[in-house]
Amino acid sequence: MEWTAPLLADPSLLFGAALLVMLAAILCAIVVSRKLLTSVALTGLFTLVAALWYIAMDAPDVAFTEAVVGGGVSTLILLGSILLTRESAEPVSPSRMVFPAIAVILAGVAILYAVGSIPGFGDPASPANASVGRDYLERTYKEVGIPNVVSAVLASYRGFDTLGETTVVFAAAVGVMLLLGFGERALGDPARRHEALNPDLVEEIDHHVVLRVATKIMIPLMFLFGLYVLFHGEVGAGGGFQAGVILAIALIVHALVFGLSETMRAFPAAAMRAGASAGVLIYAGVGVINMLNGGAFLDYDFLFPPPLEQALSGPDGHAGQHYGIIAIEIGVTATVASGITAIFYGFAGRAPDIASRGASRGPESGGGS
Amino acid sequence: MTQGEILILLALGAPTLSAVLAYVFHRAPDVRDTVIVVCAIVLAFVGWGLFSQTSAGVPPELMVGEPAPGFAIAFRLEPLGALFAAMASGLWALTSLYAIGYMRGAQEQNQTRFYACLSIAMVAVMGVAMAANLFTLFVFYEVLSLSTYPLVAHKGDEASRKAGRIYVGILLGASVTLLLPGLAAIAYFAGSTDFVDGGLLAGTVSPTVASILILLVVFGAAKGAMFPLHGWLPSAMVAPTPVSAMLHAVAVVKTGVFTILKATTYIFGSEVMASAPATDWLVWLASGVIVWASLVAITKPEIKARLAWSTIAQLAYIIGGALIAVERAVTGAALHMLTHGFGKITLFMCAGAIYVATGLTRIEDMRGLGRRMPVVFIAFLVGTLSIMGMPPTGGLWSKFMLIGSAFDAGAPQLAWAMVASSVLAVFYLGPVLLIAMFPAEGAGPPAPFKRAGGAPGLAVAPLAVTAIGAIALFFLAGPAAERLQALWGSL
Amino acid sequence: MIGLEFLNIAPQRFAEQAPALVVVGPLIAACAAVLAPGRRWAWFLCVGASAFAFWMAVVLASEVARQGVISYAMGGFPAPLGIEFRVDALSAMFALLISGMAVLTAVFSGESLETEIMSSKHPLMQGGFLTCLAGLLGLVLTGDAFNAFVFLEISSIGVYAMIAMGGARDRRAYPAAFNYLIMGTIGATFYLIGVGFLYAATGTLNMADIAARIPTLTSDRSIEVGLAFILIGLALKAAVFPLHQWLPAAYSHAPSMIVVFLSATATKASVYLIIRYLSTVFAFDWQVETAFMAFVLAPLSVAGILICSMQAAVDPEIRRILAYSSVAQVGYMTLAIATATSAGVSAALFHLFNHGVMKAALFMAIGGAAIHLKSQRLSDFAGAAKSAPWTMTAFGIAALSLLGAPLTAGFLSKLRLIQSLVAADWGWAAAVIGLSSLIGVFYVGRIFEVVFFRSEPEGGSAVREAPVSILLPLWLLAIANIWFGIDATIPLGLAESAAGAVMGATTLSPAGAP
Amino acid sequence: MIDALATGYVYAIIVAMMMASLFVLLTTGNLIRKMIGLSLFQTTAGLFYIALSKVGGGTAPIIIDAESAVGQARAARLDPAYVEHFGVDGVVYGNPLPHVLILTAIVVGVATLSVGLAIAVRVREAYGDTELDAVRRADAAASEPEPPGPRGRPNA
Amino acid sequence: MLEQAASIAAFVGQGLVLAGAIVTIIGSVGVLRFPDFYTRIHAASVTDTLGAGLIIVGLVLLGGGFFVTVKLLIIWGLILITGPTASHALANAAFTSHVKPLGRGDLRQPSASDEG
Repeated sequence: MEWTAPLLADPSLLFGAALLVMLAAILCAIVVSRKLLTSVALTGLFTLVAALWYIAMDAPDVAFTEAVVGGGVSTLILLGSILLTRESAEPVSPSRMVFPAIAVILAGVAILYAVGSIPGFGDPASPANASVGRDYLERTYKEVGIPNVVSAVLASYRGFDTLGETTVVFAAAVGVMLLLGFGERALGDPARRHEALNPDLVEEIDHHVVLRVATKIMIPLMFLFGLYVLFHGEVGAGGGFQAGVILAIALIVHALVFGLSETMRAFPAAAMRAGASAGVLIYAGVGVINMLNGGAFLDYDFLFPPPLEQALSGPDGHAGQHYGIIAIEIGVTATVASGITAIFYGFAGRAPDIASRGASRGPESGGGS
Repeated sequence: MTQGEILILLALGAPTLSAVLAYVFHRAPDVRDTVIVVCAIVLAFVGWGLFSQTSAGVPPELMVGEPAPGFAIAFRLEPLGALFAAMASGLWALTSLYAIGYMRGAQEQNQTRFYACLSIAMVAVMGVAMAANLFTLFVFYEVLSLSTYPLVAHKGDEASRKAGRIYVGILLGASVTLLLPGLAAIAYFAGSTDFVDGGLLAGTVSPTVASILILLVVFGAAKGAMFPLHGWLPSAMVAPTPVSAMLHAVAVVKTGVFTILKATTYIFGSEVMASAPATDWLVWLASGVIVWASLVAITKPEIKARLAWSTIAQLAYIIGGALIAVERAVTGAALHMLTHGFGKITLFMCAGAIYVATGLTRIEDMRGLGRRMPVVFIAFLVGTLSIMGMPPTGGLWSKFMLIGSAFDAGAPQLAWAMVASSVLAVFYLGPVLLIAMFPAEGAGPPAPFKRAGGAPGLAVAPLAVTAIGAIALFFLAGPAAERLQALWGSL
Repeated sequence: MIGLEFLNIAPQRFAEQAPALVVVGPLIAACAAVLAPGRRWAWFLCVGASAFAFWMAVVLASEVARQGVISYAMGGFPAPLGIEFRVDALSAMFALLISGMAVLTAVFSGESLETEIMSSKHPLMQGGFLTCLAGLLGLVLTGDAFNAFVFLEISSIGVYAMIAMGGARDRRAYPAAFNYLIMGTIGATFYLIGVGFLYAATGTLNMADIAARIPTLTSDRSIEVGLAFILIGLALKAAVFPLHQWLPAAYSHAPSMIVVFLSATATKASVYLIIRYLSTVFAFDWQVETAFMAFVLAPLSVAGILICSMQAAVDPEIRRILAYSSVAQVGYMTLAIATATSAGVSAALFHLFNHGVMKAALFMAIGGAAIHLKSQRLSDFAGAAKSAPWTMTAFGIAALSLLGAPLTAGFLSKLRLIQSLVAADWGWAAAVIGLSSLIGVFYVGRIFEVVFFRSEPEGGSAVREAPVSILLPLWLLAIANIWFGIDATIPLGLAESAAGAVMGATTLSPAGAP
Repeated sequence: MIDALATGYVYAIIVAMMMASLFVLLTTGNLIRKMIGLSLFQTTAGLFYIALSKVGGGTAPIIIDAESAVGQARAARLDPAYVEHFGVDGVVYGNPLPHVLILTAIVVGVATLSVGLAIAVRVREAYGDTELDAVRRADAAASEPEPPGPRGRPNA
Repeated sequence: MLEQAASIAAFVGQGLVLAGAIVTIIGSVGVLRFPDFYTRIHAASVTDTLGAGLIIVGLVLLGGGFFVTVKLLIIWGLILITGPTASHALANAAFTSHVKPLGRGDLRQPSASDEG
């Protein structure tokens, strides 16, 4: 039976279509813009709209992540690196476009050719939606015992992927620490300590009273929210990853307003490095405990020795799964929060170096952040 | 462990030991040289032992291992290989003596590396001679190419490095592009690469396929210096003379033709060879090469270049005999390997002795030297006679058998080419003797010795021995050939 | 079967967990290495964890040999729901190769890092290395298409940064690493899109499950395109011509430790995935696929073999010569795979193993010799054999193996390759391999000539003998090159059983006359 | 094709965006812009996956207890056909699997982005620019004069 | 009685949401049409505070439920803190990088320099 999308019956589809068009328009603007700052701002916008679209597609977890990562961290790092490099890209000569254009068009046509055989958009009977995906929906409550299926799949069914994902963040943090250091340059020279992020901040610090007060109110709230997201992940959208990003952003905001060295005194780079690896250790450690108790790696049913598990969870509870998921989410949070902070330290700590080389930089741009 | 296995292990082990000990004693040249000579002499006895065992009807065998299924490293001596092994090991003993005299006389650098590589080359030659299948043969064939490269590039200057490049480029290039695919194809068609009496491929392949395989083998074994892959041989003459003498008169080039001979005899067999159209083309090519290389030799002013081109011609004899592949031709070819080996090594050693004594390489400069170096030039005369195929040298018999079998097999062009080449040999080797013995009136005094006392005794004695050997073959070759032929079927 | 069974002394309970432990061990060690108080500790951890992974790989391989395919359900959830580690002979072979190389690289890394990277960053380098090791091992063991993507990224992300660390000696490392990052990520994203199509068509991510569902589908279109995207993505990662441009630059400017490890393993792991998709997931019996093999993969391989060999023959920098040669050698493997015969795959795997052994030795020797030499130019290695005889002799042995000289591993693998191509009636391809070997003679000869026969420059060569901790793994590899050239039981056994596992039993024995 | 576009318009737009970002990535010579393109390319791949996961009339895959008031209200609002066919306790949920995958992919994306930008910063420090053309020019200029130190004879 | 209250609440809620939407649109138009940076910030912050505020209050009336109300109010509170702070930071940054506000006679001239 041919499936047709019930555009009118499901308003989210209509909403989604509108957002999609918006996304396409933003992308067109990115393609033609040459100012890097504009491109970055538009990219941030793109990811935020994409996050909205994810909500329309019933994927709040993804939307949450996309918003904090794409709209938050990515944009921030991009801005930081623009600050460290240059402001606008050089135009591309049309002759250089020929080959990429052909390649891109070929690939596009290939995909469209394939898309023709994919079941219609939104078809509940499509193979993608009807097979394993549905199994998760039916079995999660029985086997894992938490309502947020995405969290269950993420942390339990495909917990190994998530361990991998955490490791990727860890590896990226290690990579950035290798390449850009730990921001030690910001601490190294007391005379320039406050210039670390933005030279303007030092001379004009009095203008920022409002900012500092507001930030002082906000940062504890952000921490609190981060923890809420972490522990709320089982029942609603959220989880360790989003929580980690929020915590990291709280630190970054602190650094932006109070200066990198202040932040680094409270949260030293060495601690961030330790946190990043500790997170992965916690995650993998949970798996190892499962193995020691006789289960497979990351089989949280064996988080506790079988008798204890029975005692804790009663007839049909899932104590092992609950505690296991929380434990690994804490690990993810630790790695992500510390890892992203370490990455930020790396970028932010690089600024004096560039400045001291007398690299030519255009006038500071006012708006944007 | 049977006696044969011990002999095979000794044949490989003695030169290996020699290479290792050369490095161990590299600080004490006297000890090193003594050890090398001792090893060489041991090997000569082993070589003789192998030959006598084979001719007594108990061919030594040894299975080492099978690195890949169907490709075994195994050794087994049949008469042809035993003959080659005996010849190579015997001549090596003499060459190592000669090499010591030459290297010390010429004060060459890097002597330890030289001896070590020479010894490894000998390991390879023994391996080739004793190989029980084409795979083993190929393995040692390549080892030979690689181990002789440092010998060719020995001097380390631009000219010798360039020669080394050409050398290794052609030899390795041909073997990996032609011989290796040929080997794989043979293994694919026959299931193994063993040398089998009457031919491994007999009755399994069509003439077309056989032709392709024959072409792959004949040109792949570029050590046989078949046109157009002959270029390495003249250019390798930059190497020190013992190398030219041992390797480029005996070991390397003979390994090339030996490979072809073994392949035509034991892989293809006379029937396949006779049915394949490629045989005819190659016989024509060989005939052409015999005449052409002899003509080129006449134009060369340098004595070693002349000898090299002569070698190209002589190798074509053996290849021609191998291509005809009937019993008599193969025997003749095998015998020619032997007689040419003795003759040509004598000539090279003479050239080396002249170089050590006077520093001369061009023939026109050698006027009157015959009077001052009588032993050397008498030996040179013997070598010349052997190459021409004149009595009282063994060259007579081998040429005789080759020419005769060529006529029998319906390849008169090959026979006539051989005859012509014998005549041409007078023109390219004769002048050396003429100029040295009977210098033109008023040509000036002979060149002075560069080194007090002329060529060292260690460099002269071996060439005298090989010259005597070449004459002795006149008497021994006939019986030896008959014995070979008689044994042919019994194995 | 593999000759290393004597190492299989783990208790049964340990052996059951081996598939997870082989990945988790290095992963935990990576975190610990980053936390390590000093570079010595990090180095010990690195060696220890690699050795542990190797031990587990041996246990795994012998278990596979004993009982066939091992399936390990991560998290205790059965296959299509959870992530499955599916270990067959093919995976086991790669796990052995990767972890074995890791042990040698780890030993090598101690002294090598000393001269190349500031010492405060050693723990990070070791941590990154171990992460990469865990990623590669996971990549070859997993039976889940998406999990493979994650491992692809784990094994790459740290590596990009570590390649860029070569910039302290030569700033060209930075753009090289950047290029690699872009290409690698495009490759990974293509792979991701391809997996998306497979998922859209079949609704599952487990490779075996996908393979089981493909025959039941009515429309092939998204499978075709999915396959195309996966293969292009993996070809980018495996540096298959013409998608190889990132590799020479990345290999020639990275720190030695990274090059040694990557040259022996990284592109190989992607080749593994290519084989896995072509054989296990698509089972070689699919029209589009066979057309692809014969008309796309084979010509590209041939072009890659010839063009990159020639580039190697003219390049002035020694590491880039070897890097170009690596691309050519990948071409050999894909060419043999393109025959879609069991013999071809077996020959490709055999060559892959041997190539890992020889290239690691080559790069290791250069890394060891070049501790005191900042330059990469071939001409600066003039007469190196005199000043560093041990290092350069090992280098020479490995170079001979690369050339395919008899009595070395390279020879046997070339022989197998030619044999398998002849058996598949691809005589022309065998000729191509011969031709490229001929070019190989030139570029290896060039290196040889400079290293062994050119006199040292005025004032002596800057090349010095490598320290013992480098000579040890180096000579181990050099001896392995000879050993596997004489007795190839181990690699051949691995390759044959691996090919047998994905292709059915090998049909080619030399007696397999038509 | 027309049919395909009618139901697959979402895919068509996503594919176009995918290719547009790939185009940015391939054409530009600016490292930062390349990273922007790469990041967008990965995001659009995510859009593709999430489009696969949409179930018409569905809701987020967070299981609603059917007994609760919210659960009953939802079931009442839905088309009975869905409920009968695919409802889980009377509620249709989106497919959670692609969500999980893309969560992972987003994280991988930001990790790649940070490492790539870090390398770009180092390129800028080493070369003074982040345009690949400038980098190439600098490299060519550096390799043109013979490097100091001993050089072998001209050969090879 | 209760039903009536509910329907009134719903009516008022819808009205508030609509009003918020209108305010937001006006704000957006302002961002596009106002001549210089500082006036544009002003328009943008109207969107932030008033528009978002109206919508949230409207949603509180529409959504019912205790937890939803609390959450919405927290969100409003956050917007009330962050919105003005962000506007302030923008204006401050513009000021420190010497972006001059338009003077009395400048309105006629199009300004291209201050597109943020």
